[in-house]
Amino acid sequence: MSSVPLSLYLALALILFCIGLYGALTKRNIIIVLISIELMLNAVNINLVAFSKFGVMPSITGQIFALFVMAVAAAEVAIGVAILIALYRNRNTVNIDEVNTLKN
Amino acid sequence: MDLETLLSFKWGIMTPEFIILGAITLLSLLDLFMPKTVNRKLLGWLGLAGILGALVSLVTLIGNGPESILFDTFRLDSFAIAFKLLLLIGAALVFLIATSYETKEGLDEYRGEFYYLFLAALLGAMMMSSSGDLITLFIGLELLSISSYILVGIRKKNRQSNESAMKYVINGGISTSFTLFGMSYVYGLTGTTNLLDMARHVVMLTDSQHIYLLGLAFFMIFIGLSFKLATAPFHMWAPDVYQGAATPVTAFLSVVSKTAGFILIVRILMVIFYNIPSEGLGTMPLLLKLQDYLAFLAAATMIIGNVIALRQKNIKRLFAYSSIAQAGYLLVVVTSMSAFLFDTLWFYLGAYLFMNLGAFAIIQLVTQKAGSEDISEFAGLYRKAPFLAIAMAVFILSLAGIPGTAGFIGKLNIFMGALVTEPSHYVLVSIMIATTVVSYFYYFGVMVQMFFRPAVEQVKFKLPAGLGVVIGICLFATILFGVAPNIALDFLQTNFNQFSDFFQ
Amino acid sequence: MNVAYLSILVFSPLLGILALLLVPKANESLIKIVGLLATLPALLMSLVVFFQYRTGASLASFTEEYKWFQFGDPSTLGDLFSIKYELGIDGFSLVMLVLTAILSTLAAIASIYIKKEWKGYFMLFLLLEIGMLGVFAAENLILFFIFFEITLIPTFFLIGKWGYFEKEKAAFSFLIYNGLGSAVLLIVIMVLFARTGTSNIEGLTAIIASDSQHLLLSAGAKMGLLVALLIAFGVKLPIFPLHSWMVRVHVQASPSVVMLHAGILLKIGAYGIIRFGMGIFPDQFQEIAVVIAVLGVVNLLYGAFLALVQIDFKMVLAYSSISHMGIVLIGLGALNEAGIQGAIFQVVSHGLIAALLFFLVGVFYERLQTSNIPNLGGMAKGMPITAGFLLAGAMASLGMPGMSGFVSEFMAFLGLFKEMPILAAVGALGIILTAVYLLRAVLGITYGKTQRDFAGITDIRRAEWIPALVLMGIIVLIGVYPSVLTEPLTSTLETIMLGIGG
Amino acid sequence: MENAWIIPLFPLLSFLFLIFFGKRLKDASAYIGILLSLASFVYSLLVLFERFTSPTHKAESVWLTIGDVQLTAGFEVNQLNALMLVIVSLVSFLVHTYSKGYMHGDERIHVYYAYLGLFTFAMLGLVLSPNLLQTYIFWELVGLGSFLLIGFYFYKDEAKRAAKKAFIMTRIGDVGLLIGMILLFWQAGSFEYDEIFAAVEAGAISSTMITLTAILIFIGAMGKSGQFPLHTWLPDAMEGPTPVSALIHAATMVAAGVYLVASLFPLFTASETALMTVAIVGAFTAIFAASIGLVQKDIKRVLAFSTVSQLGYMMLALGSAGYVAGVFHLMTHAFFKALLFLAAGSVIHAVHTQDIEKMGGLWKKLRVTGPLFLIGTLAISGVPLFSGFFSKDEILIAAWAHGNTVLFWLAVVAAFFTAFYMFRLFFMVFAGESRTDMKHVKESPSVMTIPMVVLAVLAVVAGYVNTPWFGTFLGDWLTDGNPALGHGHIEGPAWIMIVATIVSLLGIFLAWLIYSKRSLARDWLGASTLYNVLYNKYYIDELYEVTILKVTKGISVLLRFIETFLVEGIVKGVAGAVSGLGHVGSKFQNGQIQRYGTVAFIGVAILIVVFTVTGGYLK
Repeated sequence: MSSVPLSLYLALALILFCIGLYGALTKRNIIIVLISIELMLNAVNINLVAFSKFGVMPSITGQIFALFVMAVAAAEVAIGVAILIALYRNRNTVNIDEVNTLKN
Repeated sequence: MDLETLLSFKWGIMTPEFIILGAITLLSLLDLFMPKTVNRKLLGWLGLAGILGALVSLVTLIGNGPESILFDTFRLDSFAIAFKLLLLIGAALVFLIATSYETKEGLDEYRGEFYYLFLAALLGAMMMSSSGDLITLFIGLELLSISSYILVGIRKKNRQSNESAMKYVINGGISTSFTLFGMSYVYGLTGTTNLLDMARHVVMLTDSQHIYLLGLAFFMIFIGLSFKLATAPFHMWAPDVYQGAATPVTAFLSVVSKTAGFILIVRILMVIFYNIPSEGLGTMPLLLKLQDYLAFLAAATMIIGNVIALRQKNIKRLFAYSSIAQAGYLLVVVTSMSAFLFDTLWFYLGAYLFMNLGAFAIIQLVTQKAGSEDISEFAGLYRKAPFLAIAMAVFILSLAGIPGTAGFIGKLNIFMGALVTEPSHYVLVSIMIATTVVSYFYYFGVMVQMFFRPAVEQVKFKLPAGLGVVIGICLFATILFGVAPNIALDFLQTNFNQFSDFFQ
Repeated sequence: MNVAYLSILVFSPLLGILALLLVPKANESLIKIVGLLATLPALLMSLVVFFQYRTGASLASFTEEYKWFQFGDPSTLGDLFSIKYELGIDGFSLVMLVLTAILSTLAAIASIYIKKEWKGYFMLFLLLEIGMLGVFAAENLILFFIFFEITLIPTFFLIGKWGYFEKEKAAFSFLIYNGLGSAVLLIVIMVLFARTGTSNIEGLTAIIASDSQHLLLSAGAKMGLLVALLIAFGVKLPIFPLHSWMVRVHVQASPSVVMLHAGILLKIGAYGIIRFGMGIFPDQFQEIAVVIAVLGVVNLLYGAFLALVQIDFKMVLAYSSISHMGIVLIGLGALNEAGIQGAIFQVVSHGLIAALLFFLVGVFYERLQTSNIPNLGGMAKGMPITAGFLLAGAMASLGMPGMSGFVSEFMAFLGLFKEMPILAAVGALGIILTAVYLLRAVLGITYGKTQRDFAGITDIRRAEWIPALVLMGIIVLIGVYPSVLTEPLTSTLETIMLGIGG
Repeated sequence: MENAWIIPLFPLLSFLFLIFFGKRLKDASAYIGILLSLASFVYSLLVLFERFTSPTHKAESVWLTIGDVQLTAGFEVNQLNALMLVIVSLVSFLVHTYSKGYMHGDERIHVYYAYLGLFTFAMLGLVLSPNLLQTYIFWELVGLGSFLLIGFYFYKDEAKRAAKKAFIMTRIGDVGLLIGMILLFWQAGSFEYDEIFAAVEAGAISSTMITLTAILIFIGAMGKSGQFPLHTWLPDAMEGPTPVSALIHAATMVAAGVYLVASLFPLFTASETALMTVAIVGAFTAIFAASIGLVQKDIKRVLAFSTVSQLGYMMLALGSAGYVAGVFHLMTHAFFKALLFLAAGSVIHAVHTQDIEKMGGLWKKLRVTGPLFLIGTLAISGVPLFSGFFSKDEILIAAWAHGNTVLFWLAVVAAFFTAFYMFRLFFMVFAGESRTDMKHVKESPSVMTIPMVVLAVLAVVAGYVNTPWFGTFLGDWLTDGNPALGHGHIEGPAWIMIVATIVSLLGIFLAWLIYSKRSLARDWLGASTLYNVLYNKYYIDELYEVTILKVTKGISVLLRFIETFLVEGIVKGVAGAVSGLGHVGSKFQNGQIQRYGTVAFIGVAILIVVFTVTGGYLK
């Protein structure tokens, strides 16, 4: 099994992270924004898993960490969606740029 | 892992966490099964009892040597105890504020959740301060964050509340990703998530590529954590969230959550990055090399916080910026990394806890009464309620760092730390002090409202017991630690052994 | 002597504050009496010390030292980085204490003109007195700073609440400028403290003096600290161009507050420059003595020229204060006995004179509701005694021999002429200008055709006599018998001269 | 003599008592003033007589300690002091007495007497001072007394202006004195006269320094003695009550400048330049003021310019090394000028105007004042056998002997002017017919005339203490034991006396022709430019107005501009910048969460730069 070098994994993760960040900062729909954040967290997971296999000092801890991250990410998105629903009930919109009553 | 191993752990050092956990469980169960008619304030008092219990058990743990259980993921050293004290006291006061919280929409149906979410967030913060492992650290952080998201949005039918919660979640998510991304690199280079193990590994680093990567990791972790601290550049959520959240939640975010953030940052920076050599074996620690960078962040935070606060009309927004600025001051402590780092951080966070919570208690009282959060609602407060006005004045003076208050001693500590090191941080101190003077403008603006302006209407204030106690305690502590700071400092010196067990 | 004599002296007004808490808000006369009485213990106690010192008693026995708090671990650091509660006095600070106590009592009398919220007023007033007394009694830099800042807050409120039309603006102006000044001061103090591990003034002086190799602080750093000190105290003094707040305060605050403000608070600046600037950094001070003298001359002339074109008498007095503080700087810049002694004399003398003049402003403002010179003309007709005092005050201010102003002005110039004759000659122009603007203003008010109806307007009366007579009496006493001041100052001067190697 | 310090205390007591209790006493306060001034006169006389037989007495004690230097205060009775004591206390006593009549009925008479007391105290103190510092102190106090008395009628705007002007103009001179004396102090190490002289003699002071200090001190003397160009205040000072003019602005204070130069005579003689300056300023002032006096219409102003002119004479004498001549003239002038002023006061008291064009023919109405005035006029004009003749003669001789030929001739011309304008004044006031309604004119009461009589006697006889014919007693006594002061008598050619006599007689004759006989038109100068220039005092006041005052005002305005726009502007600018920054900062906070993210992202970008730079990653 030819192994893919670590650097490619890292690059992939980095790209994923950037895409996620871009999406989080530009998309109007809050759902998409939440998904983008999910992407960023998954980039982390790729990193962790890659490191745990091909890192300087490979260990299982990285994969455990990744599991925790997934769980937390799920919780976070769940909360995000819950709040979104509450918001939608009050405002009838899921567009983030219309949520701007709090400002200077 | 078998039962024997489990039993062999010294669970005793986790007693405070267990008490809080127990309180959470009890409260959620009670809330579920109690008839709707029963006033949920009862739960608040129960929760408070839980916190006080945890506090007592924590106090009994003072003096224990550094101990860790669960394979070094949970450790109880002086640092953890000292800062958990702050967290618990802060949380107790927030609870007292929360019991007196009323909204127009009514909070009755969620009041139960309100309390145990507070406790959950507190538990997260406590876990953070005791964690010896990146994973527990992260879990603690997320427990705190997620509970906070819900707390901010707990007034489901309030548009502002929804909005601020939404903003909080999104910003929080992004920042979490940053932190984690940084952490993943640290893990990758050391192969472990245990903080002390990491420290042992990184000391031996020689590969400049790796050090470079760690620099990047540091950068990302710090950015991510600055969200929790509400420092630049991740500060912008703070005003909106502070404004939209219920006042006790705001108080919680500005005090307990911020304290937790600093605990986390000190843990990570001091344990991991302080041990990374900047060039190779035995050279200057990476962290010291990055002092200027930290100083830049601190300066930017202080300037942004204080300057933008000048334009605020909403009292909660004002205090949001004020607490951004205060976080900047605290970053100065972190930046200077003097021998007095822990003392200073602890003392200032403690002082900040009392003065800020006291101020928020009064803000809650006044805004709740007036139904508006405009600064002008404070007009004539001195006439309407002299005690409140004077108490508020003391808190504000303390925030502004005027002698006679704990805030002044705290600032003195900060200057001391920043100047005692070699090279001294003259510029940073100058910026800090200059922005402090800028802060006089808005702090005294509030004073002007309270003392100089006539009241629109003469209404007497009824001071709820909970708030009264909070204001009383905070007032007493603010003045006490301003006049006799030796009480706190001696306590710190005698009981925590100079935090020498931090690296053990 | 009692162990805590000085502490009791400094904190004695606290008693008044507590007593006032018990007095009902509306009982005006009782509040005023309590407020006045509360200033008396400090006055009596300071006078007792003063006379004891004059008769040869030592001041060392008044020193108090208690442990307060410490940074770091006491077991390893020992006495380093510990901040103590240290009070102590020497001749100079004793004189300032007495001055503060006297002016406080007189200003309390002058507070009869306060129209509202007497209770709050007197509580702040007494707090301010504590701060001022403490500033002069502190032997520890940090303690000094604390008292220094304590004066800030009550003054802010006293100006902002009981002042005139633009009071709030003046109060903020005061706050920001002085806030900046004390911020700079704090930096200096903390740098010194962090570098030397002590904040005791004497200890610091000794450490810095022994640090001739610049091991603790580089020469540049010392100079920087001195300049920073000058800025910090320059705001208070005030030194051009840091003065604009002070003009506003003089005009907007109520006369009793300005009495204290012009009489004592400004003098803290001079006190600080002498005590710390000159005391701790004598070598560096020598290097910039010329700059200080030049600043002094600039202050003197700038204030005088501006005072010349003011319409409002309070503005005249404000700029006159700036001008007179120039003389302090001139004396300090001379850096010899005559000059320094002159500067200290000017500090005391101007405190008294400014207090007297502002008190008189209060007297006629109360009756005529104006301080505009053209509207007041011919006041000597309607209020001859007030006018007489005003004229006497102006004479004292412009340095008429036989009054305190002359002695200080004379000594300051005597000193400067020895070191920098040309500069001194330029400064001497200020003596003429002082006469010009003061006469213009005072004669404009008192002499000439009466500009208004004085029917039904009483002259100075009852309690108003006390401040006027007491102040005038002291002014003349110092002018005629200056030894009353020189003798207490001898040892302080010797110490300073020793420091600058003169 | 040991108790000479008591002398000034009498009037001080009078001042203190009257200022505190005078209001209840009303007119009775005059008696207190008179009695106490009499006491000091008597005491002064005793001191003078004692001084004839015993040596100089000096007593001092420490007044102020500055480091190692001890400044002392005390008193000294030497010849000059003793003489001045008598002159001052005598004139003061006479004026006190005279004022009883003159100020009768004024409701502020107690204040008047209090001020007189203050002034007398200061003047006596000045005279007794043994050192420059003390001299300066009393010098200023004298000025204060003068200022208060000039402004006695404070409700008159003219009085206010005159008082202010007097104070400020003399203060300009005083600053010169102050500087001079301080410089001298650092040179000689002391303010004491004798130590200064010792230092000068020992050559411890460079000649430049001597010249500089002497001239600076002379500037002080110029201010007080109304020498050009600081003379303008003196004529205006006539706004004060007339007895005050007699006391202060004729006999005593204005002579203080002369006295000062005389006291410091050894200093001045050590520098030829300084002496020359004194002489030139003196001579110029003499002729300059005399020429103005030719055309003035106010009785007191004529006398005022005459005073300025005569003071110039004295300065000329001192500047020509004629110590005795100067002091001698100071003495005689004190008597006859005081007499003239008191007589003028009597006239004014009678006719209630000061405009001589409205007077005339008063000889018949004022049977006492008229002759007394005439005596004074004769004395000042230098008519032989009157005191002024001898002293003026001494001055001319001194000037000639010192080689100041030009100045000598200037002085002669001035003498001519003096004789002319004084008799012009006399004829206009007393001769001819009255030009206005003079029915109610009455002679002054005896309380006013008796002091004048005393002065008239002195104006006649005072000259005989020092004459070329009957011995130079005064000169010998003054210079006794003090060679630095020069000889008691300077020999000069006899023709000088003749010239002086002719000149003064010529002046009188011309005045008689014009103003009494009317052979020439009264307005012989007409409305010519010269007349206007003279009448307007060479436009000096106006010149000051457009130069010094304007410049001062200009600087003030400029500085006010700086104050509002620069000093305040910077502050406003900084405050504005801070709050502007806040404004910009808060603009970002627009409620759009993604904006926040973007800001944070941009922040991160900036931070990366900062990070790489500060972290040293950018090699």
